[in-house]
Amino acid sequence: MILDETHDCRDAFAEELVRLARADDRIVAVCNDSVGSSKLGSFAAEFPDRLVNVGIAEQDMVGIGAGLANAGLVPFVCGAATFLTARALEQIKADVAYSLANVKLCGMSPGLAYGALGPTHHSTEDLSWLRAIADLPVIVPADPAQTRAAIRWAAETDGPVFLRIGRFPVPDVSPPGGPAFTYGRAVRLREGVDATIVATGTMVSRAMQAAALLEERGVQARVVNVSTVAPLDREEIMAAARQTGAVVTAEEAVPTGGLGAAVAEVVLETRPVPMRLLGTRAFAPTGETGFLLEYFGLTADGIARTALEVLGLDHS
Amino acid sequence: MILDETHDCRDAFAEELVRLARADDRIVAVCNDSVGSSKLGSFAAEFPDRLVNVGIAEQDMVGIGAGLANAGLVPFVCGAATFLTARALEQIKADVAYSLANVKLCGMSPGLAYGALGPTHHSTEDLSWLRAIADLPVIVPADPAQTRAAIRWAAETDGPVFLRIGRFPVPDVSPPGGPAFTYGRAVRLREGVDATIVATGTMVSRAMQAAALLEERGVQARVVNVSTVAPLDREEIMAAARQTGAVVTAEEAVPTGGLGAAVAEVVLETRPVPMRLLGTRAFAPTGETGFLLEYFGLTADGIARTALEVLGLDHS
Amino acid sequence: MTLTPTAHELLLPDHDAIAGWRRLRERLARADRDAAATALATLSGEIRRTVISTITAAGLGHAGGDLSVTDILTTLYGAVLRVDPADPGWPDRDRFVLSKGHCSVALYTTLATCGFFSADRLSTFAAPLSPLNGHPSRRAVPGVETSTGPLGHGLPVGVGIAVGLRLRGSAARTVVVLGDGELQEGSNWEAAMTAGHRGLASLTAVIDRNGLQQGARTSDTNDLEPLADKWRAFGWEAVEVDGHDHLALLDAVTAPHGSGRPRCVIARTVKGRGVSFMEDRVEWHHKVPDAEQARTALEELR
Amino acid sequence: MTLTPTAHELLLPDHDAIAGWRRLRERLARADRDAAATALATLSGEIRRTVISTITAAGLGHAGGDLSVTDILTTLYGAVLRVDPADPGWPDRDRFVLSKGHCSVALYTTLATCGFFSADRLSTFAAPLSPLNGHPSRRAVPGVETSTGPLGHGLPVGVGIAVGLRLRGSAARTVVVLGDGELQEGSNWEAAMTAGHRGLASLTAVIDRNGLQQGARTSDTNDLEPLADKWRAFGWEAVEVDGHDHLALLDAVTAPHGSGRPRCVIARTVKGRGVSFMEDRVEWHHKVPDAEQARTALEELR
Ligand SMILES: Cc1ncc(C[n+]2csc(CCOP(=O)(O)OP(=O)(O)O)c2C)c(N)n1
Ligand SMILES: Cc1ncc(C[n+]2csc(CCOP(=O)(O)OP(=O)(O)O)c2C)c(N)n1
Ligand SMILES: [Mg+2]
Ligand SMILES: [Mg+2]
Repeated sequence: MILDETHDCRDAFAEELVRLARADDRIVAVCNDSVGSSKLGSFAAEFPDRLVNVGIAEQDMVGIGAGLANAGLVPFVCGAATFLTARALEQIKADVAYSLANVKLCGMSPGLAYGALGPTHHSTEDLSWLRAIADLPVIVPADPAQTRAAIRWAAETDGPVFLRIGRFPVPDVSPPGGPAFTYGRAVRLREGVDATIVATGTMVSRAMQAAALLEERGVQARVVNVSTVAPLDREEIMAAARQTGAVVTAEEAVPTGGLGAAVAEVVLETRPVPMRLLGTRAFAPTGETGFLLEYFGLTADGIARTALEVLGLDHS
Repeated sequence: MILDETHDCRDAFAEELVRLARADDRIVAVCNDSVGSSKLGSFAAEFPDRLVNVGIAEQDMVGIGAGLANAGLVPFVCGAATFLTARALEQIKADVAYSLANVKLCGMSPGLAYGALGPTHHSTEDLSWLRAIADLPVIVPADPAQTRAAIRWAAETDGPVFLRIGRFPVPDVSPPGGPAFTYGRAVRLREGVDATIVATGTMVSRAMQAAALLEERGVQARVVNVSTVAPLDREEIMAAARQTGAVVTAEEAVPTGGLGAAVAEVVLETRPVPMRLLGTRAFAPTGETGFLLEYFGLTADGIARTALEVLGLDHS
Repeated sequence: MTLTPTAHELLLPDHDAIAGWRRLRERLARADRDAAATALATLSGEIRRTVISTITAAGLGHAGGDLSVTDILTTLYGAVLRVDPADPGWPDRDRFVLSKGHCSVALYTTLATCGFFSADRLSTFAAPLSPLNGHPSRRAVPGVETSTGPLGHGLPVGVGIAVGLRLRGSAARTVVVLGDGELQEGSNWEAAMTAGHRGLASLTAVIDRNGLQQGARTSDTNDLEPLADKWRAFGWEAVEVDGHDHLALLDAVTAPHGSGRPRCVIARTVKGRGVSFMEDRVEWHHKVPDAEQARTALEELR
Repeated sequence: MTLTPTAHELLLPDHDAIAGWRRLRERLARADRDAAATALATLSGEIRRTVISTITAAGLGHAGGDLSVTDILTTLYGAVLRVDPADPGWPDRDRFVLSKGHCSVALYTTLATCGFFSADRLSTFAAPLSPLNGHPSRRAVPGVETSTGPLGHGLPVGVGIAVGLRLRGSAARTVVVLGDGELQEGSNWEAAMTAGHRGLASLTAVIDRNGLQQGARTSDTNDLEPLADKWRAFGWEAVEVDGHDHLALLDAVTAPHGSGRPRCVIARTVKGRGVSFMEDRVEWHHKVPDAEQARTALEELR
């Protein structure tokens, strides 16, 4: 993990989508006046007819996605995560998930990525909102390699899916070699016996840094990257609870119904151990993303302190 | 608890709203072509000018609610729970919760109440969706007395609130005497030392019946009625975990982010004990409400079996 | 992700019914206008009777809107839509979306008449584990292109289908039937704007303009007039016809799109059409007839 | 429920600024048309310059839309809206909603000019813990009636305000300013239908018709024309004016509603108005000027 080389996952998303579209003419993109923010410029240039920009109309966008799928196409429906999910939630439930339409919902710039644009633009509720919907896989890639692999998987697989495509710069975290993304499987990035940090998306590299900080304090923390938030990799979570005895989850989202809640349920049902759920807990104040992540304790330091706390160790 | 006398909480809601409206001319009702299903007929008859039926337009309905509050009125915005929440979620987030508007959102006929009208009409995700939104109290009355008291509290209190008003017939569960509803406080309906059943809404009377079944098996189950799902009564949940050592939650909803997830978080953070989260776990098949509750194990028997399971006792 | 099945029975094509429907289509294609009108009226009568029996037996349904939309459905399935009940997924099929999904019984009956599944399955409507839920599910019912029930979903999906078919070079058409009260949903106007902007001439919206919604008249709730002007201002052709006149509907739906625009057919209908005590009565939106009322209704529909 | 504060500073009225604004209002009320036009143009110039400086300093903002909406804001706050910056909650105040909330800097600057808070707070725009977030929050900014930012929220809220004021017997009026691209959101048409149906003559919608949205022209994305026809078909009066002509705007907004209908003023504007290299250029939707560009812009705006 080279920490100072960071990437906007939207770039990997956009490149991979163009690559897939070259090979498969069923792939189309749909967006809500978000060609730029969804990084669809090169797609538009190469496949002008296969970009359906519906304008500022998210319900229409998702319904159109379902219709395109019905016509035999493979639509990637892209919009700022909060507008896509908040504005079109019933379309996501009825037209996509309940109808089992082959629609790839791509929530761009999620979490606190919009920084000082404020809470109306932050997408911190999306994981809770979507995990509540049956039959809708929720995927959160943590770096460019996972982003590419997840999109390839989504394009190949028939059925609905939500992909959370990050904007906040992240370092590469996927181990070289092995597959960057396997649907339904969490990736253990670091071994440890004292506690497990279960992280997703932007929090994964911070979890790795937290583990390094913890090591200085003599704590061996395991780090698990959950890129399939729903359905969750129960085995890996059970192993974490059983083998390390303490769990901290970290997500750039409210933990009420997202990663934190998902992990909590497995831990409680199989091996109750002390746990803490890190995430955003309120509408954010004004500030850029980095500042807001600090504000909510979503930093290497914040994660490490929380791990010490759950272990009952002094964290001052 | 007289089990065979059951009530549709919408009636208590409607009566109490008319009573409040007589005393306070700021109270208005807003609905989406749902005068009948929201039981607003008598309100309309008595206060024709104070009923704003916007037609089939839920985004408009919630925005109008926020506007009415801005003009100094106290709007009760009523619609079938799933359309109110799924269709107007961004209005609930931005216009109501983030704007701190004095709007009373009333989700009518929630859960599986619409029976064979199917999953598009079931509101099983609402608790997860709304609990993810900051600064929005989520209230689920369990019987007519709680419904009345909760509405009175909502009318008197400045600020946003979501009230889940049940249609599926429920018996009275509130103990006579004491206040039926205190904001933020769960009510312990039955003492017990072996396990706690934490229930909300329609599941409360079933939890009581489950406790009776468990007693036959020698298990003393505590029953806690959570009518304020957010913010949760942490003390009562902590006491349950500490004093009874096992917890089962039951809600007519997906437990991914609603009552189950809320309780799980407190249990894990304070006293990890074995727990099970009962709720709906998929889009429902066809069938009337009673059948569907059985299908998902949301019955006295299902709750009791789950309690035995979490205690490691034979439940065959 | 393992999907929980929402229905425990697979609906299969009914080949006898398909053969009967094919004969009807051929007959109609050759018939003069009077004969065609008679055949479609006969079909509508049969469907209306089955609607009444099915709702009465199930104790659930939306009789008023089922009866107002019946003639629209029979016109479309009897003489317009190129579909194959034996192969519901045929890529070049015309697409039909019933956006007012609460009128599922009229749709199910029509689909069964065409042979998408056997008419005897209609008796399972709303019964435990039946594929025939209160609102049509794409998962369970062949011929249903998208699950509907929440209002205002059908037209955006229809627009997506029409855009997609055009992209794939298919000449198939897309027809969406909407309620009039349903047009209060803004999602429809998003879709209308997109369809107008894109000149989706293969798309037709038919409005079941019965003037009533769930609880009252549309004009008392949130008036829609001038309705044709709205569609025209959103870039559509708009025509108004008698929605119980099969030939008028047929002409309105099949006339060539000279303008290259999508077309809106405003079909003036009567909610509860054909049953005297239901006609234009708001309470029959979702009231269920008792045995006596059902008997009277069936007689009137003979 | 303990609310987490979203801003750590309370914005308080600036009484000097209020006095200045009151003098301007009085002067304008007595002025002849030429003098009024000049005074409003001067005010617009000041606001445009502050917009440029504020966005440049913060490294964030929506300059194009701020500059296109400025003349609308100065007309409204300079000569139309009856508000009291010293008492922002005055029950009988006129209500203003900026539905295109991304143009918060123009709004904040206007509010500061009226004295809702001190203009020196503008330098905290977008800074950590500032009440002046990228989109206006009702929690933090006096004069903001509802938090906006997601498009298509302002008109429904405005309709609710107008219905509520009428119910309370208040004669106060409600003005909502919307973007043109924003009109693609169906929520606006839901609200438009309700307002038309209810004859909300105290409600005015002003459309900042700059012809551009975030990524392209509205006509290339999802065309809105014929726009006035749409509003009329939804039961509104509609007039088109030059949105940079203060007097034309003033007349359009203040003319009596003879028809008893809500009024839509389609204000033809130029995105980036007043800065040559920004005018009608889509990239200036949210591009931030560098120091050199800011200097040029400020000069051109002198
Ligand atoms: C989003 C949404 N809101 C509310 C409802 C409840 N509902 C079902 S049918 C109906 C009335 C529909 O009226 P209309 O579209 O005119 O249909 P028709 O008269 O043909 O039955 C309503 C409000 C719904 N199904 N979906
Ligand atoms: C619901 C929603 N979707 C998308 C956006 C992103 N967005 C911000 S501004 C904008 C373009 C607005 O165009 P217009 O309404 O014409 O405003 P103006 O040209 O005056 O800036 C878009 C798409 C948003 N804020 N809200
Ligand atoms: Mg109707
Ligand atoms: Mg514009």
